[in-house]
Amino acid sequence: MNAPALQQYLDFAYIAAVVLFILSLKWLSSPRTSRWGVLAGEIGAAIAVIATLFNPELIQYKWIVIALIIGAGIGIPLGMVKMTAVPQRTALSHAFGAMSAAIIGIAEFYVGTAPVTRFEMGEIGLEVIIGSLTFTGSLIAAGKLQEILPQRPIVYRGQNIVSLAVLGSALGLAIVLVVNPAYTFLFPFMVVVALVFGILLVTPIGGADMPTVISLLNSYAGFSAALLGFVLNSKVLVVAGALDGSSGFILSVIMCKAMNRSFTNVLFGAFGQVTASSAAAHEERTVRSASPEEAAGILEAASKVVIVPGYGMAVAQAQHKVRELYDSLTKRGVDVQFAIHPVAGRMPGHMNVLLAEADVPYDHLKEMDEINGDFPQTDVALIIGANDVTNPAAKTDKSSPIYGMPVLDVEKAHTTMVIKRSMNPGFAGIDNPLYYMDNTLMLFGDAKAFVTNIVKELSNSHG
Amino acid sequence: MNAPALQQYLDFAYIAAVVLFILSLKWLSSPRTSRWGVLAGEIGAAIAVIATLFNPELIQYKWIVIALIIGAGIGIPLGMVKMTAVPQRTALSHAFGAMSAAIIGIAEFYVGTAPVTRFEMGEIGLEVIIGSLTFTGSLIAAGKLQEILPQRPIVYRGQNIVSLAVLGSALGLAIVLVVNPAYTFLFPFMVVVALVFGILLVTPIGGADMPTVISLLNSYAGFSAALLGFVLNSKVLVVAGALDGSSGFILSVIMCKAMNRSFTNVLFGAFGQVTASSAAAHEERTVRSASPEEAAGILEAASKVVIVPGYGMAVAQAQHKVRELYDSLTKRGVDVQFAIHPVAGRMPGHMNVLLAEADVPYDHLKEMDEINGDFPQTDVALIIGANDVTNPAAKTDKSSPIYGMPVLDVEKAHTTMVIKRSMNPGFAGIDNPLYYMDNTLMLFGDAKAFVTNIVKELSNSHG
Amino acid sequence: MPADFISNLYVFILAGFVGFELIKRVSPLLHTPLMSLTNALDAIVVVAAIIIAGRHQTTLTTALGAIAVAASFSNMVGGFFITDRMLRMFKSGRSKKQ
Amino acid sequence: MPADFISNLYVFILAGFVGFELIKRVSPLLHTPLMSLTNALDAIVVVAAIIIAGRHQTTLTTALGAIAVAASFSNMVGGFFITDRMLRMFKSGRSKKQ
Ligand SMILES: NC(=O)c1ccc[n+]([C@@H]2O[C@H](COP(=O)([O-])OP(=O)(O)OC[C@H]3O[C@@H](n4cnc5c(N)ncnc54)[C@H](OP(=O)(O)O)[C@@H]3O)[C@@H](O)[C@H]2O)c1
Ligand SMILES: NC(=O)c1ccc[n+]([C@@H]2O[C@H](COP(=O)([O-])OP(=O)(O)OC[C@H]3O[C@@H](n4cnc5c(N)ncnc54)[C@H](OP(=O)(O)O)[C@@H]3O)[C@@H](O)[C@H]2O)c1
Repeated sequence: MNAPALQQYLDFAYIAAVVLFILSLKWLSSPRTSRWGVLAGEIGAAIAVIATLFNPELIQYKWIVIALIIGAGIGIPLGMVKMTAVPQRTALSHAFGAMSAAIIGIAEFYVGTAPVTRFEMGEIGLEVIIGSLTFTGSLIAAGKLQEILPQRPIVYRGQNIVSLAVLGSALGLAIVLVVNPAYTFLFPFMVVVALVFGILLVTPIGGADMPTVISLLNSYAGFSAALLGFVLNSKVLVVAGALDGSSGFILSVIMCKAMNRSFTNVLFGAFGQVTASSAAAHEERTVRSASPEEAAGILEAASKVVIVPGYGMAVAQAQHKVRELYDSLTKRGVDVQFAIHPVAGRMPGHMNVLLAEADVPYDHLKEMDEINGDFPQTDVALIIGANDVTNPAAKTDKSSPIYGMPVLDVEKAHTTMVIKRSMNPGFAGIDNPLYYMDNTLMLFGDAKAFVTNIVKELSNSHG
Repeated sequence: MNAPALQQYLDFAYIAAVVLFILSLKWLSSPRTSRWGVLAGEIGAAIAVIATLFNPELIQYKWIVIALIIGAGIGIPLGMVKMTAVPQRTALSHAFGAMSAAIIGIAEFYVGTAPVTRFEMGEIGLEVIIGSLTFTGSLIAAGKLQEILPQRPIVYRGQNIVSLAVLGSALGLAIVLVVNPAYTFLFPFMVVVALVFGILLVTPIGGADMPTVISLLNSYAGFSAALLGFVLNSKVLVVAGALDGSSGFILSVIMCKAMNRSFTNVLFGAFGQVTASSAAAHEERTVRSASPEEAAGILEAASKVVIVPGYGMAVAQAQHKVRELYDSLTKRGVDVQFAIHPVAGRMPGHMNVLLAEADVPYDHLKEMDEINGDFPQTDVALIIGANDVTNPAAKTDKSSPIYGMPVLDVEKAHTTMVIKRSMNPGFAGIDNPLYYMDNTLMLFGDAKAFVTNIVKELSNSHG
Repeated sequence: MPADFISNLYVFILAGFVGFELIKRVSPLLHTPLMSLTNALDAIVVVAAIIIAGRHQTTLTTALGAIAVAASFSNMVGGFFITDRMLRMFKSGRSKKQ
Repeated sequence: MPADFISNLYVFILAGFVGFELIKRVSPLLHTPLMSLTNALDAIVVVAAIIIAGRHQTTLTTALGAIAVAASFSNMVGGFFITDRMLRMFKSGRSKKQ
């Protein structure tokens, strides 16, 4: 691309876009200004796209217009998916983003206006490799989340060695191309090998680890866009890519910390497979269970209730019923708060979005550090489809796979009630000693159905 | 300067320096990491300076070495000044910084390797104007703070119009030079006019407003360095200048907010002159005063004491004696905290530095918002040389010039004791109704002498 | 090494610092919208795709460019759309009473 | 408009954002050291002054360059020195008991 000529015309528009993008992230930080953030991002993107359409290099608009229309036609429905489908939507959009970055790099390789120098070859090679592996990796992740592909980690002996060998060949081909840029016939092989590596990277990872993988892929997608900015000398791409890349990276670090696991363990640990078997070995212990009627009675008598939602609430789509429960308890003067663990659910911020969708005011959603001190003064901790994030073994049992993961101190509440369908373990595949404690009541059933029944009982006793 | 050739050699060193400079500010943010911040800055600066010495453009090192030695010879004593002289040292260093930026711009104008284009002329003109006015302005500020120059605002009728006319002519000359870069003989006039404007800008401002002026000059010095970076195409200067510029700007905004005044009012208000006369008109009211012995008795009986230091403590250099008071009260089991108003003293962070110098642990220095809620449970609020920052009129009296300025709620303490030499007003030149309140005791005397006496009484009663 | 590389490196490093400082302060409440917003911003690669698609060098590059335009523009439209949808749902207790 | 201008503008804007985000988070406790530290960092103009002083074009520019080197290097040395002196004085109650 004739970069300098293009730059001169468009640079001020692109600078405006960059400033708006940064303000967009800045304003997103708090719920009060966050919608302004979206607006700033939209205006910035519109300025950049419109300015580009005036680029004198463009000689044919037909395919651009058609592609924009198709893009909008795909984007709008993808923007309207249900909240529970947001994880797979995100993975899919990483696939799209990485695909375009890779495609642009490939096109640039084949028809760069200047002859490709070694240095440029290195940039393009790296960019296309990262873009390609992110593309296939994100597709696999989306497939696992949508449950088209098997969720369990698919592992075989020596798999890490095979994967590394594949990555090594992709990089090796890139190096050969740098040393001798004339060997252009190697380029397609490099692309294919990188695509294969993306598949090998994500397939062995368990479905439940997908959120961390998505965030990592997010940062790869960002960095490939930034690299593309280096290749095309487009600073707006460099900035947007760096922002996206750091965002994905920070979110994955936050998740790993909240699970007390390392990147290596997530990527190569095949979590959720080996450990699952060990849970069965546990000796039988007694639990106390209760009916919706009893649960309603206990809740009615309480003055402070903390609701702990988890993945099960998302699966059962129980958020609207939970909202009704919140309303009917609040109406009776019960103080109801929500305790949101940072990795409750299957995505950072998952519970917040679902509860916001159901119109629960966000100032009642408390972060773990904020609410943990309140449990001793809490009458009832009502756990709805959460498991690992409430497991006291993380604090006490050094042999537990989740030892050291920060958890919610639900067992300190006067009474703890747990809605879930069975005694089955959660994502980490381990038993939860909470369920055998004296002040714990198990409420067996589907989250949505059980909460509906509690609400019914409450309104009956009220009427 | 042959910028591109130079860049290629030194760019990686400069990039390292930039990263270290950013980390330096990042680590400065908390007292635990702040010394690492200084180290990072030092390493970054050393890398940049050493790399520059390898620049192939350099053909003669003699003057560089002599100048570096002279610079170190000036810098070291300026780094060893007493803490009370820090404000004037800061002003002086802004003068030095702005002077070098202006001088480099001037040298660049006279011997730019490429012929000066209009665009470059515009950059150089603006850079030299800002650098020059910051130079003289900072010198005047330093003179006022060192009390070589009269502290009071020097004003005359129509002064703002004269100043603006001078600034206008400097800019006008710059524009003529842009339109016709061949009129090089105008350049020295532009420099002189800008130097004059710097004097006119600061002379009319009262000595007590110098801190805000220093911060503003700080941001000017930063922006002139950044502009110099544009002229020389040196990104390390652009980054360092932008960091310094935004720092000065933020500090001036913080100060203006804490005084509830606008920039315009600080720059053109000639504060501290008109208002000073109105204070005398106040009718006589009675105050209660006490001796060191009585004060010691009251402090001894207290269980919670909050010390409020102000400008008077700095003037009297009483911080070490205050430390002794803190020690002897703490030894008796009294809980002693310090309440630090954001604009107490004459510089942002002034009180913190003085008390840290005297070895008061910084976790006992509380910001206003943190401690204001504690005053109702405080037995004694001991005010040492502070006045305006404790004035309750700021909260109640709409006609007060400081109405709306956030102040410390000292009047809510059971007993309030005020150490000052007289009933004279403080910086804002207004009376303080606190002194006439029933639970206020005036302790007349020099801060250092009075605190020394209190400490003596305490140790006597102890022995 | 092209001279542009150095200036792009400065931009990358500085933007990385900006991103780091801003994003670590985003409330955990909003981590899901954050992901979709940065996705939408990243879709700005569409501007590069537009150039490729419209420069009309070879049929291959035009086709590749058009695919890239469609893919990234769908991200841009969908990303902003879903982010705004999510954020509209976040209401504080106070604003609801009004 | 020189092409470098645009890339410098990016750098300036991004560095301004970085500075803004970092500095507004500096504890008020440390505002005085902050001023002297940014002073010392700003003294990096010494690198430009060194070039002017050492290029030896005319006696005038060498003299101007040497003055600028001395002035800015004194800021650098003095600024870091006094900042570190001040910061050494800040001790928390806990660290003192050790
Ligand atoms: N949020 C993230 O970003 C993220 C990322 C990666 C990993 N993770 C991991 O995901 C886990 C999240 O913890 P969590 O406590 O939210 O979930 P969890 O530990 O996976 O437990 C979910 C529980 O919900 C129950 N459940 C499932 N469907 C239900 C239904 N329809 N009705 C009622 N209950 C139902 C299940 O028990 P039954 O089968 O007995 O019903 C299960 O024990 C953590 O281990 C975390 O490390 C989270
Ligand atoms: N910190 C900043 O960054 C900054 C910047 C700009 C403006 N200011 C302004 O400065 C003022 C600071 O407030 P402040 O309460 O700290 O100071 P202040 O209001 O200026 O009062 C200082 C008091 O100290 C007393 N004093 C002076 N020398 C003394 C001595 N040797 N021993 C005992 N007392 C002595 C004076 O009373 P006697 O004469 O009776 O002794 C005076 O009333 C505010 O108005 C603020 O707006 C501060």
